[in-house]
Amino acid sequence: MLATKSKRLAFVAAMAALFALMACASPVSEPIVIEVTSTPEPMMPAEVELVFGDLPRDETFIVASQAPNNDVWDSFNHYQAATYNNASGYNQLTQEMPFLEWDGVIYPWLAQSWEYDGDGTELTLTITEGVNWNDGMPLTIEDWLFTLQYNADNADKGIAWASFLTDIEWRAEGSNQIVFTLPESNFRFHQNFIGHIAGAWRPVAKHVWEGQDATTFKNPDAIGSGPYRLVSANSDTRTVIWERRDEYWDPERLPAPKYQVWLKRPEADVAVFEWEEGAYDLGRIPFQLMTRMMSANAHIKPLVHQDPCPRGLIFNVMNEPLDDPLFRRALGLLMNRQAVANLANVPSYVTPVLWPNTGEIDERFYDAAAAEEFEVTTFDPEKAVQLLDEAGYALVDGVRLDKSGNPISLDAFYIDIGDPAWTVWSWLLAEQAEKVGIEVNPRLLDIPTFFAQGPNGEFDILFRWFCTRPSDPTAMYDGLHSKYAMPIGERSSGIPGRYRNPELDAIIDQIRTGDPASAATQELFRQAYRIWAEEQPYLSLFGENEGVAFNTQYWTGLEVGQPWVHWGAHFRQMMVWIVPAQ
Amino acid sequence: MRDLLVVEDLQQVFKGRKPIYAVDGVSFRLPEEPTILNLVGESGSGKSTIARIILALLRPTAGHVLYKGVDIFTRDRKWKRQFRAEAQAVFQDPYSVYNPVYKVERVLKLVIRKFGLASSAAEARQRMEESLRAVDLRPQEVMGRYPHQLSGGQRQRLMLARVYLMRPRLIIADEPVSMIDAGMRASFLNILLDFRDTYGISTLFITHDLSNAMYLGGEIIVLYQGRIMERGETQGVTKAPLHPYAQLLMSSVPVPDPSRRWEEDVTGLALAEGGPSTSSQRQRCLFAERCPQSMDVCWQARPILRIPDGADMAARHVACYLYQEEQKRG
Amino acid sequence: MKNARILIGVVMLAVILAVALIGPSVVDRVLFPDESPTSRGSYRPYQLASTAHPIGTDGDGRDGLAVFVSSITPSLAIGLIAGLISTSLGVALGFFAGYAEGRLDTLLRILIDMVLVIPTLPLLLMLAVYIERWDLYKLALILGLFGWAFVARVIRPQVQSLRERSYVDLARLSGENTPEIIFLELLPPLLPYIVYVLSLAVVGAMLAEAGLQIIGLGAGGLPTLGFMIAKGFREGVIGVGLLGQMFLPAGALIVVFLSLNLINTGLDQIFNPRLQTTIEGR
Amino acid sequence: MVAQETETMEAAEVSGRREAVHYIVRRFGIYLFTLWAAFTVAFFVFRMVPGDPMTILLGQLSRAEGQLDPEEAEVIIAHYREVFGLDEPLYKQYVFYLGNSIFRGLDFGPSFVAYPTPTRDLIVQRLPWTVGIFTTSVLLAWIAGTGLGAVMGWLHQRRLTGLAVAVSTLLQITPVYLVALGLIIYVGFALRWLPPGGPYAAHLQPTWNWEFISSLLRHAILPMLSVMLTLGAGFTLGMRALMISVLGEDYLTFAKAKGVLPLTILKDYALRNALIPQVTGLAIVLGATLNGIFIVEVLFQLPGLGTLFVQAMGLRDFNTMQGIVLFSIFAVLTLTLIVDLALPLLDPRIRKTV
Repeated sequence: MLATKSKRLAFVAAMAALFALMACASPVSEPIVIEVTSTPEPMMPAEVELVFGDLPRDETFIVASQAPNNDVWDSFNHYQAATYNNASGYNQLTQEMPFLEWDGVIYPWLAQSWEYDGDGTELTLTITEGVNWNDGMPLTIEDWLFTLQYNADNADKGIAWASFLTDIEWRAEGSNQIVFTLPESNFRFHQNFIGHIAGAWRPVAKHVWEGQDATTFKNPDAIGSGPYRLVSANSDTRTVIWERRDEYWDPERLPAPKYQVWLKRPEADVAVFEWEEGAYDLGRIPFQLMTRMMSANAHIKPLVHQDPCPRGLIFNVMNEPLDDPLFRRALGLLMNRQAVANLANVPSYVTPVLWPNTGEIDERFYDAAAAEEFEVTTFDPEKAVQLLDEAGYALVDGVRLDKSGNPISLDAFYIDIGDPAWTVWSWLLAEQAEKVGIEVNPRLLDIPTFFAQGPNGEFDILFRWFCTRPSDPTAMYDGLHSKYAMPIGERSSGIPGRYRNPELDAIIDQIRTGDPASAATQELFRQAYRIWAEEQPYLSLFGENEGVAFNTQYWTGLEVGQPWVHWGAHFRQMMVWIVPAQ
Repeated sequence: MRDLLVVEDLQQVFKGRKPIYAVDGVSFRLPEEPTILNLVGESGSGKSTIARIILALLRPTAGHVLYKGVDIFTRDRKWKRQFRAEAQAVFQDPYSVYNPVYKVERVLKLVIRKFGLASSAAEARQRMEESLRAVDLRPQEVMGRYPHQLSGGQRQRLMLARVYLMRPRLIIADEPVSMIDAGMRASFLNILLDFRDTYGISTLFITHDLSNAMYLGGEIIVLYQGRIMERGETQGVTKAPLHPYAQLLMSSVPVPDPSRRWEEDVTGLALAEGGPSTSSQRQRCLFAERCPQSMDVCWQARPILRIPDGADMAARHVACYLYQEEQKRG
Repeated sequence: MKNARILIGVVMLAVILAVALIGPSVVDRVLFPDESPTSRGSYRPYQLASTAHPIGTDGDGRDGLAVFVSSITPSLAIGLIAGLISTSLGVALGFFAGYAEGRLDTLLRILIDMVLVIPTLPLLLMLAVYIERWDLYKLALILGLFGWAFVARVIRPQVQSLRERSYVDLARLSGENTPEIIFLELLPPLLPYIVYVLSLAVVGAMLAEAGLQIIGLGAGGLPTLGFMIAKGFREGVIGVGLLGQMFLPAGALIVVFLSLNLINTGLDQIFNPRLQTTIEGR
Repeated sequence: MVAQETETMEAAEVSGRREAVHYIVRRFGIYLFTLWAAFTVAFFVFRMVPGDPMTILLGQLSRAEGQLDPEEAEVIIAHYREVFGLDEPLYKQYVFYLGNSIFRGLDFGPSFVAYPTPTRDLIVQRLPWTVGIFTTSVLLAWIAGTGLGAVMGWLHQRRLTGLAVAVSTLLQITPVYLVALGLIIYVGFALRWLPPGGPYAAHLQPTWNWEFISSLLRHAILPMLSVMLTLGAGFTLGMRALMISVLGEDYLTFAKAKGVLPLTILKDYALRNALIPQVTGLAIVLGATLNGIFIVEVLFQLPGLGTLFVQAMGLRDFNTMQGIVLFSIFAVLTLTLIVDLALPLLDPRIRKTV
């Protein structure tokens, strides 16, 4: 009995010790906290360590961002495709090339302008002088040349802005010009690294990146050119704090907030209460919640902008009967676009094109007559029935049969990002299709599956957003090129509907190298549009508005109607307008 | 003359981290004429294992069991069915022998159905009642009841009623009286004797309780750690045991009175799990370490079971060097 | 006391079942005689509670109450089908393992323990993604396939202890073959226990389904109570002020669980008071 | 029956030590085998999921960056496929992965959710959160539940106990995520007593000052409470049932009759006998609790393994997913092993039956 008792005691003690050990090992994790310690030479006196709570609220601009799952809070490497730098502020508070926006205006920044020679084989890029890095070091042509070489050297490592340098030569001209020599005439070369909506090519500091592995270097101090420097980053709370640097090279465009705090708020519900208390200044939040926030806090107002990426449907033309343009057009006629647009969080609109526009359709690339003739935005079930009957899709016992006599059944894939319009279209289509005897199965996929099945062509109908460059819808047609019509199961990097059309291929090949400003290229665009409208390999559904919440209690200056989208990398341009509320 | 049951060199080893020799080279036979054979031994001596093997519920590691000259583990289904009808059992625990969800008479109905003992429902009922009465049970008190509603003695006698109903040639009774009241024991044992005399049923009676064996008479086999130590007429063995182990057993039984219970493990030395676990370790007398008269030879080789030297006890066999003159001298 | 438990449980379950079965048609015919309240886009989304929409409308522009009442049946169906699948699998395997001897039994026991110990959530999440074209039955099947280990684990020792009883030997001596022994001798005494395990499995499956939905990786678009809760949480219905769309489905789930639990413990006390401890310890 | 039991006891006595060693070795063998099998299952099962990290990456890029040049996309994909070893045949990936996991200190490869941080570092960084909540809440729930259950079992005829049983039953059947949601909504939003999510206030840095610690504690209360309430209710009811059944045993009646003090009975007889099944119960709930804690983490936005797993799942980050699954299997298996090995110490009777 005694022996058992002592054994028992030993056991209890052992268990207690084990738990104690585990408990001790775990009070708080060691988060990734970056405290910037390296003080560059020409900087201001050593700062007191700042934490969010000590920051004066009226000098701090707080952005509640949302981020996808690969939100990285300790790596500021914009080369890495796997590193998403939008949530930390790194992409917004450091700078890029000259900027060409969707309204066609060039905003000079780190570079001033570019110029092609007469035959499009040489491009001269003029960079801005007197620029410095946010650690105080000067940004010179040496950095630009280093960056170009660095990109080229790492071309096989899958880093961004590398592949466009293949077969290209470059040289410096004086202290502010770089001349690129192209192997053949190309008036679109600059767009590969300058003309992005966001994420254009940007230089890296030679003294930071030299000798570093582009795939694993974390750029822990977030060195780049911009008006802010990194104070701290916390991976637990997903909070990054930035401080304005007053020795910034462009004092005219020095933003007003002394501090910026970027943090991730994954659950909108939680954020609502914090918003109401004035915890944030800018951020995306579902519109239905914004309404509530606005009634609780009068300072909050919505900034509504058009999302530059309209939404549409892709048909897989490898699957019968979607190979038939008439059938595709009939489906288009069954789609009540206006009803879908009305359901979106912020009232959205129906658009006959699938490229970014400023509300007005850019007539230079658009054929209104074709849109009219092929009814690219019309909801007309009766006309759809008529088309189906004419095309030979018989209705037997309320079920419509394809040409081999099988009942038609289509899978319609979509993802849910919390916006009703993204999910409801399929149900509305299914409802209408059922009335004409076609079975459409709406299927909600999780995002990874969606991205896997889409490019592999494993779908009948796919909902997607379509993004292309401003003032240049090339990509909308380029993706339809036959070279992207892979067999099903193989990944297609174009628009994954497996569409083939030699006539369109020929047009695309010409468009790809033509100057979009020239009349000849614009005529080609209109031809391409007509082919698209008649064939409808994908459908245009609607363009969406997006709302971000802006708290005017401490800061104002952001207005609806300003040319930038109020989130993401565009914030870089908007920042200069922000002024203190008092 | 053909024997009813022949057990030949039976061996049962349970494999495990430490092999257990439950039965180790046991041979015996039951003659054609009705007899009672007592299998006695302490717990762990392998007697229940032998019972399960003879009932074909357990396949032995080695050795044979021949029933009427046929190996009971034959593949012949028809023969096996016949064997089931002729060799039956009465188990130790009269409660767990009943499925608690069924009424008790199911044990009777089942055999009637399975072995086609009645051609009509009425006949079945009549035969059931008859068998109940044969074991001194009143049908109206038993039928339609659930097992927990009967007493231990009633339940055990119902088992006998089942046997009566089946009229087997052989009953293997594995500790049938160890869990019933002392008062009921004698009447239970009487029924077994009656079965032998009236219906010609042989009984293999397995017990750790010598007093039961004495009451029943017949032959006796004394088992120790899966081996036979001594064998002979019950009368003779119990009166004058030869093997030291048998002597130890007998000394603990005061009087041959079935109403008194032989205190279990009086020897206080019951060995579990069949003793030494390798066959080489078992090449000796397994009782040696407990034997007051052990000799060197006991530790060196296994004594064979044979008629003791210099004795005129013809029916007696014993596995002990004390009765083997040449060994004793050498 | 015992009967009171069962009574309360049965009444609660009956209420839920009534709402599930009659509710949709009542809502359709009485509240919305002219419309289809669960058709997406029927109304303006996120309307607050009003007489027209007693718990408001959801983000897809459907009537919340109509969505709620029509979500109960799929939830219950998933639980029941998955529970039946996992129970029958688990009972079969538990019997097999309990009846098998030696190595096979050891192997099965290791298998059961292994499956039991693998955190099911990640695997469920993964399967939730893997399955093409979700429907109720597939989800139920998947959940059922994950629940068997627990059932097998509790059934196996029961079978083992039963087969040690002499009545199994006696049945064999009485001429019963193995299937007869399993189905006539071993299964009947365990039936009340199996029913008990079944209801645990039903609750487990409903719980898992809702849990999957709530962390956002459930079966796409399947109209269950879990999906309603998950969708409400994601879209911030509490923030909007649509409390009913969160509390009604959550409450319904709890009521189902509670009623099954009450019936269970009640039945359990009647049939087998000794077994209770082994289960509740879980 | 009696004879059998005697056999068992005797056996345990005789073969004692060697038996124990055998048992431990055998149990450890099973443990290693299970670990390996789970590893293998996890590996192949995850690779069967549709979608691979690369296509997701491309999808994100094309959204964030506008149109992505198809040729550039190919280079990016090829590079990452190589980095993540996705271009190798499956069996090679398996061997490589197994080798790395064992011989290179649990090197699960790079993560994709936080590229280029290695998966191991990521798990190590998130682990304390999960382990912290897990151990603390399980332990507290077990202690509180056992204690409360013992009292409720002891006083099982009191009316107040009936109410407590009803409440516990309600809590026990309520899934942990509903309790969590309820707490978030009611305590977090409606009453606003405690923060409804996050590890600690966003403006703080982890330093050992009172402000930080109090913030940490305030944020920890709700998540831990939700686990403890459901788990603790289970333990309470289990312990109560055990107590009642133990109290009904003959020897307790005997002890009472002999005039042993009630408290002594509680302490020396009832508690001791009820504790063993209660410890076994603890081992059984470990796996399920881990599931629950993953969900709670997601709901409360705690930077633990559960949140990490959901993130990784969203990106098909195989390395991270496998790492987490392996870790949780390892943790649950190891804890079960410890309990299994320790139980015979508590009660020699179990030695034979396990």
